[in-house]
Amino acid sequence: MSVFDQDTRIVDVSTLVRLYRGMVRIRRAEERILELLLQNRLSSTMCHVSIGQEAVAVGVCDVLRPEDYVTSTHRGHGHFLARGGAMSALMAELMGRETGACRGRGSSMHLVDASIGHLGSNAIVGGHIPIATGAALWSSLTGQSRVAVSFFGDGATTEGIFHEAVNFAAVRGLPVVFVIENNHYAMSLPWERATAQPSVARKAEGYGIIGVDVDGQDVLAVREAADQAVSRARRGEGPTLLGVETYRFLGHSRGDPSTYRDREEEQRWHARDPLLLEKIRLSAAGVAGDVTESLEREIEAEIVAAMEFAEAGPIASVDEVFSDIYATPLGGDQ
Amino acid sequence: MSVFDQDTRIVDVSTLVRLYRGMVRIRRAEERILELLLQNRLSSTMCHVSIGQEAVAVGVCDVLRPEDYVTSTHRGHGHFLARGGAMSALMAELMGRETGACRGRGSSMHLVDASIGHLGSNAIVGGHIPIATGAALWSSLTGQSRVAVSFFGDGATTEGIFHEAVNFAAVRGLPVVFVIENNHYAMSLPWERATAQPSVARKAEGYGIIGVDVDGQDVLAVREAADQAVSRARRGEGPTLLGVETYRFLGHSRGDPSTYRDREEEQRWHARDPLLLEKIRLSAAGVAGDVTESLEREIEAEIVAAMEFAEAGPIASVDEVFSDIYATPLGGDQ
Amino acid sequence: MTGTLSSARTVSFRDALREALHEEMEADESVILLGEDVGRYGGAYAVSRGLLERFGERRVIDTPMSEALIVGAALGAAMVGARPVAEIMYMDFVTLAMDNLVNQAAKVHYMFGGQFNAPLVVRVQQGTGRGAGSQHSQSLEGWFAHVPGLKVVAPSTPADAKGLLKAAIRDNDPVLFIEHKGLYPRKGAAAEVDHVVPLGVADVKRTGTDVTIVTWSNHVHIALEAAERLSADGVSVEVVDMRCLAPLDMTTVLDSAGSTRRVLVLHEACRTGGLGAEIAATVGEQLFGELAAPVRRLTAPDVVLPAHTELERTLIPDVEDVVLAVRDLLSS
Amino acid sequence: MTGTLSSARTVSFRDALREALHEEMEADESVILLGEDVGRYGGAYAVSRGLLERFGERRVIDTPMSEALIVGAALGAAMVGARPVAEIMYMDFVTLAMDNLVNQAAKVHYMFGGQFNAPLVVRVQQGTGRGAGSQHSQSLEGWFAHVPGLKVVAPSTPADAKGLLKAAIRDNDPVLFIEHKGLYPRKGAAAEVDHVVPLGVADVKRTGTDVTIVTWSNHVHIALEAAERLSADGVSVEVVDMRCLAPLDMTTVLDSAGSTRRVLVLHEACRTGGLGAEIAATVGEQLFGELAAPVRRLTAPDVVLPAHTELERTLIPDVEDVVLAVRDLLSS
Ligand SMILES: Cc1ncc(C[n+]2csc(CCOP(=O)(O)OP(=O)(O)O)c2C)c(N)n1
Ligand SMILES: Cc1ncc(C[n+]2csc(CCOP(=O)(O)OP(=O)(O)O)c2C)c(N)n1
Ligand SMILES: [Mg+2]
Ligand SMILES: [Mg+2]
Repeated sequence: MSVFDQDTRIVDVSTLVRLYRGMVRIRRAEERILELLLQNRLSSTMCHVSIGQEAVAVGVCDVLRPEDYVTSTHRGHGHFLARGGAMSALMAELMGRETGACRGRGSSMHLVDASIGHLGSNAIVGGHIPIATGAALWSSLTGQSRVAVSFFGDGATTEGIFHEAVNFAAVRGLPVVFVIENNHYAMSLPWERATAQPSVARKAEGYGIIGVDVDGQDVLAVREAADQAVSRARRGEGPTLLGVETYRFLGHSRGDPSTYRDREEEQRWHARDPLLLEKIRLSAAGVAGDVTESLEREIEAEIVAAMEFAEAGPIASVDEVFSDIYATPLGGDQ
Repeated sequence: MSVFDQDTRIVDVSTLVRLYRGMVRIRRAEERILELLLQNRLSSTMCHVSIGQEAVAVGVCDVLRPEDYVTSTHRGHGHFLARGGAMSALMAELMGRETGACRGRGSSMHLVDASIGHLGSNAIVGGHIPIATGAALWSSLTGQSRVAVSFFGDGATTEGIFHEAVNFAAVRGLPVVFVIENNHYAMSLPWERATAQPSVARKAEGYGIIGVDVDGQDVLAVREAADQAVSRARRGEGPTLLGVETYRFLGHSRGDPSTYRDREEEQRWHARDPLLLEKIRLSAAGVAGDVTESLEREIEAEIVAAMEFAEAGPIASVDEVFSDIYATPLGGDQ
Repeated sequence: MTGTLSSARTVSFRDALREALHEEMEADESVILLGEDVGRYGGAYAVSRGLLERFGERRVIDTPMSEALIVGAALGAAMVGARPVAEIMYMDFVTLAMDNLVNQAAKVHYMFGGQFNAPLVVRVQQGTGRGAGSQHSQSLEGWFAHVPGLKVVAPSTPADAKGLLKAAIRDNDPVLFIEHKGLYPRKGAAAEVDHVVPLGVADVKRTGTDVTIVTWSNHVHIALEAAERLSADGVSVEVVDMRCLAPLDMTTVLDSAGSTRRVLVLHEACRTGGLGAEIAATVGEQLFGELAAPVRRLTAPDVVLPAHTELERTLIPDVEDVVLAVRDLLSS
Repeated sequence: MTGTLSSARTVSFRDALREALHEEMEADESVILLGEDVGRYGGAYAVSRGLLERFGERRVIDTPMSEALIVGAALGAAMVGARPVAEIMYMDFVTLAMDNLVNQAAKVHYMFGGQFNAPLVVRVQQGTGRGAGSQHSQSLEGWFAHVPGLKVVAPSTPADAKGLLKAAIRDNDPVLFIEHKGLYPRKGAAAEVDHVVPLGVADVKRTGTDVTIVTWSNHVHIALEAAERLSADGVSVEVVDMRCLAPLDMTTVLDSAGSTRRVLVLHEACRTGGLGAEIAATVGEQLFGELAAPVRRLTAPDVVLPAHTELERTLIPDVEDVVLAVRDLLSS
């Protein structure tokens, strides 16, 4: 059975459920992570959650192939999970275990999984954009059809490296999709004080490439736009700037009461919670409540198992703290 | 008497002569500098001439006021002279004299004159763009109507700092004019391999500001576009990207035979030598040959005097080489 | 040193910095702040909290995320009359503004034959303590002490922080002003409005006769604690707080080293190529034959910093490590 | 060292580098070049001339002027299978790619728990000799030796240049490969295709018994000339060419210093915070009480470099300066 969506997008119900499930999985994981943070059970003090923005990670990753690449940000739990990262590797990493995604050395801002083409999240805003671009360059040079996706925030678009990478990708027609996860704030700076050109589509014209402004609370809209962008890239038709409009429901990080935001503005966005919107769509498509309840239960079980896995893992070892500084250690004195 | 130009620009003959004179002055100075270079009489090996591009510096600087600011590039003799820099300070600087613009420490790539708001040319491509932007910021914060002009090449537009500076100027509406002196090559890289969006006007849209593409061989066209941009800035209407299309007639620097360029392309541009075009306009306006001959003589005399001044100046002194590392030396050990 | 310390009043390092900014902004219209989140947010580490409300948007400027532009525009403004104090949120992000700081600000005065000054301050926060990971914890002061034309400051106490920040703002050269993230809440004697600490002068924070510890920033406190512990055993430690890392006040170091004849250089940056090497090399050279023991360096090892509070802690010299190193020096 | 030197054939430093690139590109499809003007122009210093014609646009990539992107994209490509050799035209411009090199490339392997390698080489040219001025002449190798995870190479001869570049390309870590602008035309024995010089191993370029000079890059030749002059007066100088600046082969340095008991560290970078400090500090510490004289450093002073060939020359240690410094060491 397939659903004829109000925006004329045709998807089948299993897709709707899969997308919903993906978003709930991120939401529940991050709710748990926030608890751990408040209980001081994380190994680092740095932690940023993406609650409210789940549709971006899920909508985009849904159209990727296993061989594609992803790079991500300081707010990257969602990208990691949506791309197929293991809940257990995430939890173990956050709790500083040897069994974590980076052996406990990366924590929240440096998630990675080579086996699924996740080239790492990055704590330097914009720092990973050229990495995705370089991966796309190699894909293009070697005649592969692998696509690289770089997720980053509105804040990253004002960093010089954004410009250098987008320009390079444009002039060489590289298979990369730049996903601007525009939650309208870079810490306290509102988007309208970051740029005089709020439209990402218009920004793209400045690079001679295609740009799209998308509703980031509607996971189907994100998925559709991503699908077109990724397909273009895969066909060798070059990069896309995908401007996805969303909102972070919480502060920038722990201890940020978001005093720079308007409560009324927050309310408006909360009303467009991507999980809520998708749930309404599920009901409209006749998906019964027990389906969503059972996926909640599965996810809860996954998280509990992941936490058990994490806690059972050895704390990242002091004895190992010097290993891997070099991939090829040398005869020198260090 | 005034001339009704073919493009409906009305200027008087004295302006036509002044602009022509400004361009001839740069041309003759750089021809002499090339001779000095070949004779190994310059104190540095780094030297880039702007022959073929004179209309840009002259057209833009003609509309500036004494209190305005300018920053410039490695190819900056023309900007220095057009802004009102002394021929003698230029020659003395190139010949490494204490009497030069920078006391002989800057040479060709670091010309400067605080007394005329020339904040310096810069050997880092793009490195001075934020300096002009910062000067414009201070002008704006203090309610002055001083305008800052930053001259830079097509190559600089792909550096991240270009993006950061233009974006900042745009979002704050700063009184700065970004003059992209597009000679179609950054060393060997042609413009069409530097960007997928060749129009500077379109690039400006990406920043939400006004951009203009101008014929850079026509000094009146440059002057007109600059006048509008500078006036907008002075009225508090924000920055402009001025894309000025021009060509360097010689190689990037000494020893560059420009093998990456097409001889036919070179010919086409040589036919549009800005001095030639302006001379034709002068004849059409009835300016007699003896006017141009006499200005050639004056300029020759100015250059000869400047060289005498330079050679009479003391070579930058080794004893002074440690002075001015700090503006405020301290009690420390260095 | 000029000015007075308050005997009654105690402030945090963070508040002392804010006092300095506040007072200098009051005194001089040309002092402005700019950086990411310095205004409405009050600074990532809350140093500039309240200053936007007090001085308005004309003087406290929230910039887009553009580190190179922040430093570059501060320089441009400085060249034409402003005294900007730019904030870069973490030292690690200064990597994005190296051209602006190193090729431009540090060189403007010299390369333009003295025609322009660059009176700007770049405030930056660095160091470990929060398990913030390899891209938010580096101590890179050594790089900047290697750049002629820059001044580099790294205070350890609220009073020095205030007095040095005031001096930095009044100075006509570019100053990189380094704050350690662990220092912000630390309390100490407050300094009054007239307290200005000259740049380029080290401070003996504790006098002693057996061993000299040369250090700066957060590690001054670790050294002082170790000295306290050692004094219980009759070991007398002198602690030299460099405070200013460029120019380096080697006179004070050599005076102290000459009298104790044993020197430990202590810092949080990794060992190889750190500024400790400069100090150790100079002491070793200048006091050749006069020392009772080799100059030792106690530093972080040459390791990428893990985002793991516990692992991180094991890598940074602590009080115990300093005590052991001093004992070792004494036994040689 | 593996491989053979040719006794008959002589090549320039520039040509030796080109041979290394050529041979490695022949041997391994994943080796690519990228940078500004590396293709049609053949490189600003003509190192890659002819390689575009030989290997085509797929493997020799002229990039826009975007230094951060060049290093960042090289890293991205390296993480997924390429072995990129990026060129940054002048060391001074590496300031624009510091995040990419220092926060990213150097940390990828460690911070991601070993999941990714970063087998990229960043070739860069530095130094004085052309009166190129304060923004085109800096020697900044000391910064990079202070960054765990990076390897840094600075060869002095054509054979080392070739052998080390080949090793750097084959290495799985990011390598900053520093070429001195004065070295390109210098001739020396050619190395054959199998000549690979391992990273991390210093080389004694001349043996001697009275004084050890520790140096690298262009100053190796200045040291050798001085040694030759001094030998006429019966002074026997050993010249240690570090070749690799990270990791530092202190074993070779200490062996030499232990036997001569007099050490001069010589480099072109300015003095304070230069890598010479690290070497001097380590020698001073390890050989405390065993040296006949303090470890001396002979370097450029802490000055901004003027764009003036003659002034510049007076600032950089030359053969005469080295001879004087060695005599001074011997007399103490
Ligand atoms: C280069 C750099 N500058 C500053 C920071 C500090 N910082 C971390 S996240 C952030 C805001 C980022 O905004 P955005 O890119 O919109 O992402 P969001 O946090 O909204 O997801 C800032 C200023 C950083 N990590 N890196
Ligand atoms: C940041 C930086 N990268 C590279 C260079 C080397 N370089 C000097 S000029 C130049 C080309 C500049 O092109 P463009 O900006 O178009 O100016 P033009 O030379 O054409 O006037 C290059 C690559 C430099 N000086 N600075
Ligand atoms: Mg944001
Ligand atoms: Mg050009």
